[in-house]
Amino acid sequence: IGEIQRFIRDDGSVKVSRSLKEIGNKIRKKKDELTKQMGRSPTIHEIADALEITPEEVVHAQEAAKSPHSIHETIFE
Amino acid sequence: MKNEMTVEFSSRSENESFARVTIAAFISQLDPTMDELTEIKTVVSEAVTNAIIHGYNNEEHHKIWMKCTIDDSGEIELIIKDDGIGIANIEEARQPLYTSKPELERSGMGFTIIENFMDSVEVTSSPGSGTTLHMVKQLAKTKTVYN
Amino acid sequence: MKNEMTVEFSSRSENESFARVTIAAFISQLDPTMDELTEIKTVVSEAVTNAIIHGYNNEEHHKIWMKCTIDDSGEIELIIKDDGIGIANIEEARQPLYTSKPELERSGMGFTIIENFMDSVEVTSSPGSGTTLHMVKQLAKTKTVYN
Ligand SMILES: Nc1ncnc2c1ncn2[C@@H]1O[C@H](COP(=O)(O)OP(=O)(O)O)[C@@H](O)[C@H]1O
Ligand SMILES: Nc1ncnc2c1ncn2[C@@H]1O[C@H](COP(=O)(O)OP(=O)(O)O)[C@@H](O)[C@H]1O
Ligand SMILES: [Mg+2]
Ligand SMILES: [Mg+2]
Repeated sequence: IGEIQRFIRDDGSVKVSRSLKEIGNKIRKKKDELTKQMGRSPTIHEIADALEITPEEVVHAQEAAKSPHSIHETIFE
Repeated sequence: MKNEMTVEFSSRSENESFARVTIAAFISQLDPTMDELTEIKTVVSEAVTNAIIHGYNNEEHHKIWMKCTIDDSGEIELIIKDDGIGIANIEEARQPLYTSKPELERSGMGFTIIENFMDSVEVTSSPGSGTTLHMVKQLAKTKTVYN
Repeated sequence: MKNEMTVEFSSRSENESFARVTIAAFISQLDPTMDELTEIKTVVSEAVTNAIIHGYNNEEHHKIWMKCTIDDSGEIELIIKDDGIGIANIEEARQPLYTSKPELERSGMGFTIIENFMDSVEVTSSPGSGTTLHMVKQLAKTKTVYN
């Protein structure tokens, strides 16, 4: 299943809801980590740099991580 | 130098999330902290939810406007406006815990949250002529503006 | 059921990114694939960049409009409009590799990319009265709308 998932991911046919949720979870972890490290809330660019993604992705994914998006995810994750 | 955007969207509940991302995307040009970003998004949630639920009684075919102006100093001016039923007694509405819809299990804390996260909040409203929130927030430090 | 938004923003290059996130947030309600999302964002980049660079000659105080309508069938209607200098010969402008600003190392591929990623692209423009792109894209499958 790992192979198949990687394949699906590579060809970009993975649903936005799912991909964003994954990035969103990474953002949440990285935010906690940097907050401890720096003793303050990290800026959006600091998060983006640390995760090697764009600030655009941070903004979009942070929102997506908030709530479960679909029955599909409930079943398959 | 000022940068400005105005967005108009349908009074549908799924657009609360859309409005949150839109403001976050615009504000991110000032490189806010994640906490500042969360605060502004929360303000947008509360104001947009109020417009939908109270202003438009959950009717989905109306319009909500959000206008934001930012400048290099990190000042954010935010206006959220509906053309809904309006508010008769603004002072009462702004009281913590006041809600006109207790049956919906509303907390009555929307305005209090908004006031808490913004430096200034001005409410213009009257029955039949909609509600406008005019808010200002200065980000904590002057940060580099990324283009 | 249709959902609609219109956003108006300054013709500043940093708003290209803002426009990309705004469209992404709105379209995400249809839960597209990552590829579909990337395509739409690319289209927005190309159209907004054209408005800024060509339509407004990089003057930052003008306005650009983006309107998007989506429905449960997964159809996306996207309009991007400027009030800039306009295009004298639309057919020529749409040719692959044609650019009126070769000195800027433009690729001349903007329109071609837009046409490639959208199902239909209609350009309305004339010198002095700005440029409007009217585009439609149907997402691959009918998807559930998640709120
Ligand atoms: N946009 C609006 N249009 C009409 N009435 C509003 C609007 N926003 C707020 N109100 C009124 O102000 C009251 C308090 O709002 P709020 O503090 O957000 O509490 P809640 O939304 O939980 O009722 C609402 O119950 C409503 O009567
Ligand atoms: N919004 C616009 N306003 C004025 N002219 C435009 C606009 N969009 C495109 N054009 C014209 O069409 C040409 C082709 O556009 P495009 O295919 O994006 O190539 P490029 O941007 O690399 O020049 C541009 O060079 C310009 O002359
Ligand atoms: Mg409220
Ligand atoms: Mg171009």
